[in-house]
Amino acid sequence: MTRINELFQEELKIINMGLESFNENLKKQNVKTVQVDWKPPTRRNKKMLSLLDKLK
Amino acid sequence: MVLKYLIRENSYYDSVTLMIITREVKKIEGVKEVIVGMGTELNKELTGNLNLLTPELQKITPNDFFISLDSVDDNIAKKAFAFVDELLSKKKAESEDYQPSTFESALKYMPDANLVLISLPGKYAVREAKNALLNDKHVMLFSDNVPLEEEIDLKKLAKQRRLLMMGPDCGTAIINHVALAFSNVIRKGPIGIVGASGTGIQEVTVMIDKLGSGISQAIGTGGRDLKAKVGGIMMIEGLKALQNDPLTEVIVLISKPPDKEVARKVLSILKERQKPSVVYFAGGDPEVIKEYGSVPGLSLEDTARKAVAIAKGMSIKDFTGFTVTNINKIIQEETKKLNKKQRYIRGLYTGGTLCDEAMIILSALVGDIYSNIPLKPEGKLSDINKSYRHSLIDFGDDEFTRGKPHPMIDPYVRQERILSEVKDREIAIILMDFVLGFGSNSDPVGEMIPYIKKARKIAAKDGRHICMISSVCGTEADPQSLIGQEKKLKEEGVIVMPSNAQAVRLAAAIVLSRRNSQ
Amino acid sequence: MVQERIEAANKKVMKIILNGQPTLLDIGVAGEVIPGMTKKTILHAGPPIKWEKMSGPLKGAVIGALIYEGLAVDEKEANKLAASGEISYDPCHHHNTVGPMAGVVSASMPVWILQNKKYGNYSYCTLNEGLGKVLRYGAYSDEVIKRLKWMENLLAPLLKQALKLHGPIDLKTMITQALQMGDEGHNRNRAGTSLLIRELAPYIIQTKFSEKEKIEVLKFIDSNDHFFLNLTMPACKCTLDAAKNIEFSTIVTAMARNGTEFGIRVSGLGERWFTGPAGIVDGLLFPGYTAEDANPDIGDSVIAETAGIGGFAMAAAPAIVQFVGGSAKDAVNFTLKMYEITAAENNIYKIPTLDFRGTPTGIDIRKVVETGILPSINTGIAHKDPGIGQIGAGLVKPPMNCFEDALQAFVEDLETKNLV
Amino acid sequence: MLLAKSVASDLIDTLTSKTVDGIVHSVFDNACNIQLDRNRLVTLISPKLPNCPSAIKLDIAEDQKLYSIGFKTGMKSVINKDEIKMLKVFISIKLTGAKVWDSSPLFLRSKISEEMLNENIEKIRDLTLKYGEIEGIASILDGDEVDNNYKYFIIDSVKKLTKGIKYNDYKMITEASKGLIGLGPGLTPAADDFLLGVMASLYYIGHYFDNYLENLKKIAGFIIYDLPGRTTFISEIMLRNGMKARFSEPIRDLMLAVIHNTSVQDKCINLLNIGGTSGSDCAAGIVFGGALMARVKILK
Repeated sequence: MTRINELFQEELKIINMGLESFNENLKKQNVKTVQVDWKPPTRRNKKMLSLLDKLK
Repeated sequence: MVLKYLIRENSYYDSVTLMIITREVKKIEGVKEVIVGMGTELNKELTGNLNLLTPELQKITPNDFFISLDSVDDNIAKKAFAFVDELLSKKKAESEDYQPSTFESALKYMPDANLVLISLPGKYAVREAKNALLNDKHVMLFSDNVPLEEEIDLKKLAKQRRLLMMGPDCGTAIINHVALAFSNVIRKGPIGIVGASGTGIQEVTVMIDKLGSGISQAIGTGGRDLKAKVGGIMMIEGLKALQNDPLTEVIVLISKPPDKEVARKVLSILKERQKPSVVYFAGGDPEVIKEYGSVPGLSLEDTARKAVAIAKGMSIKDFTGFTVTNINKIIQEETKKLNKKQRYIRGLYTGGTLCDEAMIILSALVGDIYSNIPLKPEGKLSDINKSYRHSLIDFGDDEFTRGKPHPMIDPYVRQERILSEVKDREIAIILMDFVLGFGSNSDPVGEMIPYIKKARKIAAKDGRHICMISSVCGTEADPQSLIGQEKKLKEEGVIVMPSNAQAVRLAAAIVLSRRNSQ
Repeated sequence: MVQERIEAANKKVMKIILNGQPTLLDIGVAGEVIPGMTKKTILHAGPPIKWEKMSGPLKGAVIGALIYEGLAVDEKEANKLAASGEISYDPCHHHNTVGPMAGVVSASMPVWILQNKKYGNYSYCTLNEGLGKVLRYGAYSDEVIKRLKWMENLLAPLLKQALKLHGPIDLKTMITQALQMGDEGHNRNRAGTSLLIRELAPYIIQTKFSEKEKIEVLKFIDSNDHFFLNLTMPACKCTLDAAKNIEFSTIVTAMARNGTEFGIRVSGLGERWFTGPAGIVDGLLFPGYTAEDANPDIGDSVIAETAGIGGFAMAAAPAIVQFVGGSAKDAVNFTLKMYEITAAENNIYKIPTLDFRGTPTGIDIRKVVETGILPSINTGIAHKDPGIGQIGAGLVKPPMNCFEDALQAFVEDLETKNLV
Repeated sequence: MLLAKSVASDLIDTLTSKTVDGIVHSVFDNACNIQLDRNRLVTLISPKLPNCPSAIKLDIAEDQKLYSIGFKTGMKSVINKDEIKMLKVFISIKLTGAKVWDSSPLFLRSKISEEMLNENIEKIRDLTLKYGEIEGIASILDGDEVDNNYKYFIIDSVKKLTKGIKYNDYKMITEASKGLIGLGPGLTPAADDFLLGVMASLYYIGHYFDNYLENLKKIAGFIIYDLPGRTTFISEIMLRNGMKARFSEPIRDLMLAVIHNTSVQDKCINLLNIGGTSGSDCAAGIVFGGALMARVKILK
């Protein structure tokens, strides 16, 4: 029983990152879904991204 | 003159907005006349006087809002209405559902999520896909232009964590009967599908549904899974999963012709387990498939028919003909309408795999086919905007879609192309596919009708009849009504065939019968 | 790996914050109980600022305090004294103290005395003067001075006696109840004030003051919905102060603004302030006022958001959302967003409309910078001229550079200890 | 809990302690219409807007948008003379204690001469053409200058209306109004605003010439004779109120200015700024109706 087969038994619950129309279509099919209001990692500048990565 | 109208039942807009609309739309160069107002008797009467009235407008009530617009051509009308929509739908600050800002916070908000659907721009999509896999979530990656090495890393990581990594550039999948991204609504049934091509899966699943059977799962792997470097990682994981899945009785595999080695590896997986399987390698060698005990599909339709036959315990027969009874009568009638110089077929496709299948069938019947995605390098069109002899165009290919929405959503490019195609005196037939389902345009046929009418008028000016043939890839349960879409085409005299393969074969038959009757 | 070190430090900080036991002990005189306070010291809200840089309301409050302390006879004299250099200005935060709006504290003002029973540290805050023309909005008319004197000579001594009779009050429980009665602890304190009156009333009656005086005190508290704010703030302050100076922790332990600058302090960066220009509040102005009248953000009351209530518990106070022009659903969305930048969910402060989920607590500067989401703060809006008072309420966000500068300093710190 | 600043008298008179159901018909930045039944309406308005019949002015900040308070089309509400409660949301509006704005007409004795009256009417014509919006039907004020579709469509009906009123020919009036009600852009179609202006002049200038109120009312009644179904719901209510001589503050103020010769210019500009073309269309009606009454003086 691979983990993919486990998925086939579960109720689909989706995180949608990107086109909102995909999210709306999923809602029309009564699928539990959440739309991520995604923005590029740090909107300001590369410096902050590098600082964050140093702490990772 | 192009008349366009918009009706919003029972809706009210503040009069300042309406005044701005009237004033600004009138200023748009090329707009002849516009009338904006509520559907009162007098307004309708006045609209009639300005011959801006349509049957639909006649039916509205005083509490319905309408705009009727007469402009030089359709682009102007489209521009005007885009402006109007923007003003009318200036979104009030409604509070919809909560939208977390990052993947981590989405996870916190919905910890039991099991699939992440990603359609972000390529260079960010990989980072988020890896993030999802590291959090043990299956992934469907819709975004394209992802470097091959990144795809391989992602698929290796997914395999190691025994997760699905569908994509990149995977537009179609139906998991637990949920249509993801561009997919159709298909009945439940015993057939499980793994496909490396979006519209290929759509055509096969739609055919299965039309034949009264259904599917258990439809897994997409993205177009490059069977390339040598990728080695069919996800195709193999998908096949194993279907083999272990109690609800799947027949397995169908769809792909463009794969790398030889990878084909053997994948077919041997099918060989090991006892479940029967049908394999369509888009023009690949059927013998290799038979060698491994799988049934070769000769077309997408044939693949579906064979899978349904196995599922129903019926005998398996190749199918390369027509299911339409009076097919010969149609061929004769159409041939008669064509003049001597009309010899070529022009295919205008929104689905890549449907275009491939059309080229495979046509090149065997009528000779060289030219395209922006040719089967053989010498078939490449020098200018993709200018067809040559028999030409089939895939408007979904990168060259057409960069920076523009996919043709299945926005028909604009194909609308323009049909008008230029009919100007060519040597063309006999125009082939068009219409793909329904979630993700596609809400009225794909409706969008093309005005252009089909105009195309016919252009040809009729110098006495030419253009034979138009189409197939509609959709099911009754799709958001767009299949019957409604087919009816609109028939009303325009377009011949609607039950499958892409039969539409293409009909085109070939007419062209050949025209050549022979010379 | 440095990440484990940070996570461990943050875990420790959050444990301290969530285990805090803010308790109201007594009332005292600022000059006597607040460490480092002298006759010529004036404490103010927000990070350090010089007299010349101060905005209208803060200057007005300083002038009022100098007159109240008898160090100046009128505005002219007070102005001269204020600029003379004789007066030493310091943030309340540097003296375990917090103050709403201008947050001015001078030596003879009465203050609440709180102790974090779990970790022993103390915190102080003046008593709330009520609405309208008050010192914390920069008013300094005779009426203001008279009220301050009345609070010094009647309100404080009476409440002190009542408190002695009642014994210490567990503020954590009281705040928890208030959050489930429609308060969020910053802009809405009606429930908290009501609970306080109910708790103290029987003991107020037993104090040795005249009938008339007791009635005066009870009426004064009842007339001012924000009376309890001056207890919520020090409660948050002593809760957070226990978690100061934990090495490698990226959790914010203080946020404050002085009407000119917005400042934050981070546990792992000790006493250092990271500041940026104080923002203009986006909100609902009372009739008759426009955005031009608004003073930039001012006050220590944002200590509430730092401790996980106020704007971080907006979902508990839908009535507040009217100020920010949203629906009840928006209130929930505002709070949900804050979970994305905080380290933990509060163990006691729960929100009924979120199925009693703990409020988002402990702002992590790494998450703020990564997500680009800024803490959302509910606050009142002061008129930019001294002495006018509150002209609205709404939402404000700190400048992002506070968190970016703090992150940079944090990484540089680690680099000097060559851990990165 | 929101408070009502003022309530129109015509509305409060029809409300009792018994509650009536209402459904939100439409929501805008500064107004929210709640339909009670077939021909009753409650309009919640921002303090920014002037008072008008069937309106409740909310006690909120000027720039507070009504839709942001949470009103949504289709939302159910319950109304009685004390309170409006929106069922699904937390919002309720307290009516008790709110000031009552009297929407009924203010017929005061006037001391100005007829020339002054005519001068004031002409002033409105000039101001409307100079400052008003002429996308609606206000263009009929200037003879030939501006041409728009509506003008040609309604010119005959307007002529027939003035003739009908002049000769007390009720059949002609009803026919004329059938060619006007519901025509033109806007939530209250332009021709309806025009007719409202005509009725305003009918009443106020009719009263200047001491006409019997019943005669004026009869003419107004025939102007909106077969109103139902001919225009939008909001406009129907507006015209019904006009028929009963109930006009919004800007219209009433302008009419009072015309017959008392006080600040006609400001009051006219104020009216012209209302809505998209509504103010100008109404002003056009006032001019037409005013000029007619000044000529006819006493109706038979």
